[in-house]
Amino acid sequence: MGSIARIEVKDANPVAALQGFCARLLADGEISAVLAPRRLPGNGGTMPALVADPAELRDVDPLAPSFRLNAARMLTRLTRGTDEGGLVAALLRPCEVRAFIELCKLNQGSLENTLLVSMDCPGAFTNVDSARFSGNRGDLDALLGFLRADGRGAFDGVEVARACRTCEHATGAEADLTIGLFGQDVENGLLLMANTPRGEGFITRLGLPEASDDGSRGSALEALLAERRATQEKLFAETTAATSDMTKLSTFLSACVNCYNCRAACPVCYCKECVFLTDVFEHRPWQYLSWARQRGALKMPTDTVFFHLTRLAHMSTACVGCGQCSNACPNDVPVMELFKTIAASTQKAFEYEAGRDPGEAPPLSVFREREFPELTGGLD
Amino acid sequence: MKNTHKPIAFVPAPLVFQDETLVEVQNMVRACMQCGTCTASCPNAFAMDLTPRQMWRMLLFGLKQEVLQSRTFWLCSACYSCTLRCPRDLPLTAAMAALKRMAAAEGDSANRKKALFYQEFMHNVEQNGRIQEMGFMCHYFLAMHDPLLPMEYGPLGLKLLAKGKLHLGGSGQRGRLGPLFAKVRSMEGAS
Amino acid sequence: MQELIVTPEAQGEPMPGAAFEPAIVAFVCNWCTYTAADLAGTSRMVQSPNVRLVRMMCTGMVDPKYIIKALLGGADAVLISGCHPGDCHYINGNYKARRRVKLLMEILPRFGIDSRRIKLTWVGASEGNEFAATVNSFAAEIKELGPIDTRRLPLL
Amino acid sequence: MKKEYGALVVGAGIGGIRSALDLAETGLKVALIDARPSLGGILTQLDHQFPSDHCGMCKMLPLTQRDQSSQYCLRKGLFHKNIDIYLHTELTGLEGDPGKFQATLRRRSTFVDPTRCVSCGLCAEVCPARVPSEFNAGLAPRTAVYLPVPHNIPNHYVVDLDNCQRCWRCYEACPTKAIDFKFEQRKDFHIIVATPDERITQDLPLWFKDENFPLHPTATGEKALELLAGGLECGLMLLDLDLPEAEVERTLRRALELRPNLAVVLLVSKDKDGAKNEDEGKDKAVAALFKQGAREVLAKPLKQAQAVPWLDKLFMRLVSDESFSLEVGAVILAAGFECYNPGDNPNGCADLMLYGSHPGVLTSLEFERLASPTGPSQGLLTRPGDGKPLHRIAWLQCVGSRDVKKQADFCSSFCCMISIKQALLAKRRSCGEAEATIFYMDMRTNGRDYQRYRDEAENTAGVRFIPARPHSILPGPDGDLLIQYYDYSGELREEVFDALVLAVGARPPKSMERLALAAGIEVNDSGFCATRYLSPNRTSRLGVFAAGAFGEPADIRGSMIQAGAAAMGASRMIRVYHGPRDETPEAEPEYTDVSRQVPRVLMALCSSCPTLELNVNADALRQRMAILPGVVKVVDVKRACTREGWDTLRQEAEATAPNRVLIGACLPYMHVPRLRELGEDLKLNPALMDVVDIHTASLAGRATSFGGHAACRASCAAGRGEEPGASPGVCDCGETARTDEMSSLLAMAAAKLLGADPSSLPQATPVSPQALVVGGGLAGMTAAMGIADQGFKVVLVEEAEQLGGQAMNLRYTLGGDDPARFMEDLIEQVEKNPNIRVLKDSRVVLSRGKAGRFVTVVATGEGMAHTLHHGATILATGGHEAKVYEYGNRVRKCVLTQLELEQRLAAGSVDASSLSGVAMIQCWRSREESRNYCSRVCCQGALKNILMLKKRNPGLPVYVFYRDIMTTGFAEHYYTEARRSGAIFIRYTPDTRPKVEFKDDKPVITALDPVLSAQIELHPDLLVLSSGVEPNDSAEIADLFGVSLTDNGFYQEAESKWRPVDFLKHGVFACGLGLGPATMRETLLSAKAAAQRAVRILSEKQLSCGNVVAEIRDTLCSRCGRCISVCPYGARALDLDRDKIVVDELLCQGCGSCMAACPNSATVLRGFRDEQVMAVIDAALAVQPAAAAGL
Repeated sequence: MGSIARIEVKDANPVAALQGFCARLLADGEISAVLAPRRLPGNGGTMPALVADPAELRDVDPLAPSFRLNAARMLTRLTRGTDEGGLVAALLRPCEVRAFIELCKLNQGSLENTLLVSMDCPGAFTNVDSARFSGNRGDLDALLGFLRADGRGAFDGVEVARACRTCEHATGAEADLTIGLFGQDVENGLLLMANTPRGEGFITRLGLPEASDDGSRGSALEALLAERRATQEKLFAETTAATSDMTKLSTFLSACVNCYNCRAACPVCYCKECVFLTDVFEHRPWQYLSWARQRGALKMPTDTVFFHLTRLAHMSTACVGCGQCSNACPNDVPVMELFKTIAASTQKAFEYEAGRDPGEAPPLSVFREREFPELTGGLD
Repeated sequence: MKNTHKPIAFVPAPLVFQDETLVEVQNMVRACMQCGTCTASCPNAFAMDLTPRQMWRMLLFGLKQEVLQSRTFWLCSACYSCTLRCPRDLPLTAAMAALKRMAAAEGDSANRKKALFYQEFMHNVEQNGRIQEMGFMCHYFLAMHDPLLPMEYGPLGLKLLAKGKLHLGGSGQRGRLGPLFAKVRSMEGAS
Repeated sequence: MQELIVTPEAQGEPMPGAAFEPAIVAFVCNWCTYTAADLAGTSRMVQSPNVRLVRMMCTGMVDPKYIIKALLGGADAVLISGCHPGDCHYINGNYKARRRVKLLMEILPRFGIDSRRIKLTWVGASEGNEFAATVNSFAAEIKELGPIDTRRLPLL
Repeated sequence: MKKEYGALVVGAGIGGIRSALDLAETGLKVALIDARPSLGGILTQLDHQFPSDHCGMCKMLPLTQRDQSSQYCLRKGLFHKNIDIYLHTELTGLEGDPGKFQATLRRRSTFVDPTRCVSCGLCAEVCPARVPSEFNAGLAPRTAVYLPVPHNIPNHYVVDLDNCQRCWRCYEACPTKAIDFKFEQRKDFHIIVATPDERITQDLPLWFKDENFPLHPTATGEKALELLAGGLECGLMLLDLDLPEAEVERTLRRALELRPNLAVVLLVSKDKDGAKNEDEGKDKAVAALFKQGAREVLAKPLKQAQAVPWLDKLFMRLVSDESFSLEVGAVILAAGFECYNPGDNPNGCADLMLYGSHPGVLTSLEFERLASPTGPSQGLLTRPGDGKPLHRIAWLQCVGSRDVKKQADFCSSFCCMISIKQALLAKRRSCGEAEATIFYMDMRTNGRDYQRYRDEAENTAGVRFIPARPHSILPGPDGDLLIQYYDYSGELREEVFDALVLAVGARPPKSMERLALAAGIEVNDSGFCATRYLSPNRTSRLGVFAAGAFGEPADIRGSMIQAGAAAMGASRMIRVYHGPRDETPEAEPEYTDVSRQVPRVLMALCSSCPTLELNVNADALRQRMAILPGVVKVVDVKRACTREGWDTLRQEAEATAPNRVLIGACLPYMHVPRLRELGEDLKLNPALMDVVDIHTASLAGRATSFGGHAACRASCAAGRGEEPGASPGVCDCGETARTDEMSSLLAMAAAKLLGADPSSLPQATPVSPQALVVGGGLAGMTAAMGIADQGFKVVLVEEAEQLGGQAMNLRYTLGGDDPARFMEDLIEQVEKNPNIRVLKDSRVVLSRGKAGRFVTVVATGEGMAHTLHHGATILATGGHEAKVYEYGNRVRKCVLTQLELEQRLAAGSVDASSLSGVAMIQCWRSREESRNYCSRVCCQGALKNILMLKKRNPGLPVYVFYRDIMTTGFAEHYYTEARRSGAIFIRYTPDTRPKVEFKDDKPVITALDPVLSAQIELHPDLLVLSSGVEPNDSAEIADLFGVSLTDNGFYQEAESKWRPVDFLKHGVFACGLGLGPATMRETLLSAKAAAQRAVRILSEKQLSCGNVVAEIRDTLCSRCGRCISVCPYGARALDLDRDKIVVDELLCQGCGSCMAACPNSATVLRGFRDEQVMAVIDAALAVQPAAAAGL
């Protein structure tokens, strides 16, 4: 672990402290803008905003438990190709960082043009719940209460989104800098840890006071991860049971209306246009009629299970489990549960973890002469 | 008798081409590629101290004395199977015979002693027109100056006698092959 | 009236007492396996009639969505057969196929599609008997495994 | 009308096929003939080839203009627009001179009509003859009417007349009347018998009464001539030598004047007790008559049992065989070689090796057949005879090679590597349990990657290599073999093996004398075609070239390079004598653009083949096909494979004017070439037409009996008690299943055609007809000359100040040629050649572009920069003698390398007579970890120097320390010469390496002589090291041209066997030492082969890509780059300034990997678009097998 610094929190307002931190980043000549969650006027919750003028930082609230969309794709558009516009600092949740790393492996963005700042992610409420949580609308006490829960935050019985409750990548260690929240007295100070050489450079440049991790963060994190892994196992078991054969799978996906929202929200589905929207799947009338005659009846629109299975084949090895697919689904199809379960097994099969290491090539872009002999019965 | 040849160290003679008799034999086996077929096909190889292949090797290295000390070429009973199978078409059996001649001419007393058997045999055939075993044995034992030798051959002789293989004496063919031997001597003289 | 269905019996009740005949789609590479298939065909090694060969230029071209499409479209099993590693006319097409089938073998069996319904194998150009044996044993295995349950699903 | 061809290639093994393809792709018409009834030569019997242990023949097929040739496995057959293949044909005469040869060919009839034979196999079932099958190397029997090779398409049966017992059962059994013995022509095949012998005139009519030949016995020659003059249609004349001598000769001459192609057979009475000289007189007369045109001799007295079959077969030969002549510009002989047969005598070795008497003793070819799935044991390694699985296998090298007594003082160069491969194959087949042992003298692994292949076999796979020569092979316990051998230290060893494989060498083909006589070429003393060292592709006759292993036994890589060089020689000869190809290449046929039209499919079913009507419910099939989407008409065509059948198809097509044509017939590969004609007639792109095989489907589930549905329907009806002919009712003979299968096959093909992309191909890229050759050594200059002589401009770039490179250091060759003078002539020719522009002291700075359109910038010494546009690039950067800094090399005067010794001997600075002893050490720092390859030239270099030293001072003792002497091919003869001259060869292994010290400036070498297991100490004057060959530094050139290098720095060619001088990147070729260590002869060959590969591109005005090529739909592409990394040919690149991914149509081979890597089909493969494949899958599944449909 790189060097650790401390962000001072004055009058028990960590949000203001982080706004100050962003201002110091902007003050540094190299960073031209900060991409950070900014509170929306009115209905509460935050949306990513590209802030160039430090004055506009006042509404930035990275700690608010609102996660309307995965900002990874935004960041790829800011960092594509050669370094034109100078460095962009991005305050992202761990799943957003890992999604961005996966996209960089596919030449969609580049790690050189950005400073990734992540944090101990306490989780976030679903879009519906986050609108009702006062903490998202500037109620500092509610927010502090949420943060003190170290990732188990809830308000009047409503817990954080299921994706967050089953997420075991809560620390954002893949980013350049990580803001330490778990086990900290958030009213007085936050930790800032550097994970990469670039992070080290910024810490020294920012001149924040030295700090040391007294292990409280580690133990809090350990406890949280143990809990989350348990809920994750439960989720996997539940989903596997719910989709153990094709009939169950079709009922599992029966509410799907092929609106492909889950694909639009998914950060690692990088295609400009999904193949299911291209002319490949514009079937002729006689095709529909012959399928219908063959089966007796045909649910319309077709290619629903086909779409989900193909999407699983395309991106299950890159899924970071951010939960935005379920978030975006208008008909509450438990897409996140299905994709997180399958992603776990495919990534284990290829000993690959999405977003873990920018240098690790995605499984289907690398081929070796001798592997998986069991597939062909040992035939060489 | 197992191959008891003990490893020797030697420095190959610098100019190997002065000694004509050696050169004559060397030229017969110079193209040997050490494939080992001769050793493998020789029925008497089990009894030889130097395998034929090693002998050709030493010959080419010019180790004349070591070759003459070995028993290998004496044990060759000219069955020609090595010559038949040599992939380089070398006259191996002729080379063995040449070595016998060389050993008889230049070899030390032991070699000359071994040559005695052949000389007496030929002498007996020349005189009697055929081999007279009794006469031949007497001359041979006399020439060997070794009183114990007849005792060794005793039991063998009795068995041969029982089978009527020993021709006791007197034959109508005396001197009949004289002109043949004379012709051969004149030819050898000329070659 | 254009009509893809070509068997009038398709709607009617199946012939009484007719045993289950599996429908198998085989993606075969144009070079080695197709030659073996021709060899098996011309030298009369009896093959089960319900295997349909789809000729691809190389197994490296078999996209996972074709295999999913076949299985959802009512195929009881999918066979992918290409050249032995090292024989590939395009150098390394078969290595790619192996990884893609490995990926599908991790996904589809979790939804009740038996992993034996997807088979990847290498067949050389002169292995006509090998190809026939593979196809016959695969068809028998699937016949005993029974029809795939996606055929009745209205949901494609 | 006499057919005209650019070149005639004799022999259609891989050498012949390679030469034919190399010529055909430059636009020349080629006639490819082979004496066998099948294509592929010995390679049809080999399924695994070293060093990759895999097949790979199809990589020989052309990469550009792919659609002009067949695009399927070569074992099935070969088709190319410019190649006509004549099988079962031999060359009988070659007159004329280069540019205008008249080649007379004789095609032995196979008595089977290819258009009728559907290879159902009924004839073979009834044929009583059993003969050892050549395809299975004698391990399995075959019948007289047989299938020569199982894989070939079209696969016709062939009647082997010599073994046919003339029982005519096959003729009766053939359902399609394909077998034709021309019985009806017997009655007008008149035979005149001119003989005074009454006994004959009485016996013959009796004997031949049921053969119904009209016989005309005449007592004298005159009567016979009168009959002929009287207009008798005579086919054969028997002329008895007992007639007066003059009369016989006059009759023969007159008869041949009357009937030039009359067959005259001489009746010669060879009575046993006849006096000796009387026979000689007869023989001389017979010889004279032969010269006049007599065909054969028949010994009297005649015996019926022998005369009748003889005459039958002669009749069939005379009537069915045909002789024709072709006019060709050049001839390439590629008759290859035959494996030495230990069983033949006089020089067989069957007695020694128990070959033929013990089932466990096999030749390497027989082992190959045993391991092949189409072999007698379907690929199971079991012993023929008792079928015991082979567990302990021994290989014995040099059987029939390196054996003066068997007239084989040469090394066949491939048997060592074949044995290692077979050992690895046996190990792999038995998952490692098999024990493999190889008995050898010198393990000749002198190819670039072969040493690593042997090390892997020895160290990882555990193959035992024993340097010994077993002498007696004895039958061991329970059918095994007992092998006795003396190991190196002289101990007798005995081991039991399950099988012994004899690594048989190469022998000239049996028909070699006839072929040499016919082609007028000389043969060297080993029986192979004589070629000279410095013009290795030419035979002794101008205009006739030697390809493949015809000149010298060679492995596949050597044959391919030799074939390429022969093709270059022929192509240059044709161009020189015919002048540059003036006639413009036939204009690309322009096709109407149907992309706007709605797809209209015309489906033609060939309804004449017997199985279709009988086994399938034909009208149900037609009715189903009619309602398929897009199908506008279903027509029946009678015998689509014949000319008339094809014309009815064309008329139907012209009537319905479809924009898609689908033909259901048998043997699709025969029709695919015809689609091109149909396309021109209909002005419809052949890519929009397809042929699908319905014949095999019509036989599915039915052995071979032709009872068909009709017979079965009758039996079914009878079974159910109805009278025959009643309504067809349900019948379970599988007819419905076959109808389903056939309709689904047709539906699938129609679905694929429906989705075919009618838009035109990307327009062809013009080719700049100039070549760039990098490197001006022997290889570069030869390649440049090869291209320049064919009329193309060449730019030759050389780094040094003058041309020549490594070859300038050579002074003499083993064969006694003078390389220095050869190099001077070559340099002079290159500098004077108008087509070659030489840039000395200049380097390539930048190169971009693709095959046909390269742009390269070359910077010359004076700082000038030339930009060159060229269509092909040849990298000939060469290599040098490896630098060795040990044992005082370069430090002491008494230590030299072989090259320095050669130069000093030639210059006289080393006086051999003053020397007292010379020691040489081979494989110095070669074949070890840092440089783990055999440098191939140092052994021959050492022999050269030994022979030169011994010539000048015969008494000089020369000692050579070696690991394996690598003198392959005819160089073995010089190894024998070197030993005969007195050099002593001492073997060492890497761990008993000779040690060298120096005492008063003289080397002292101590080493172990393994034969005597004695320490030797040598005090020579001179120590000569063989340091081996290293490539020049070509890393920079390699990445300039986008090609890769092996870990030793040589060029990594596309495929080490089948494309030895190409790179994966099309348009760039390599030759010379840069590719791998090579002697001057091999460098010349690889340079000429590379030149021909370059001319292949330059000879096209424009290069159009194949029909199956990748395209990019740019709007969908998110530039993720996965398709770029997945493409094996580097045909895709990210165009940075236009920020687009672009496909190079020429490099793309249509493998489709990019399509499967792209998630949203932004890249599509023409002919295999996603919609098409999915439609095919739907069509395949739409036809539910009846039973399962309703589930």
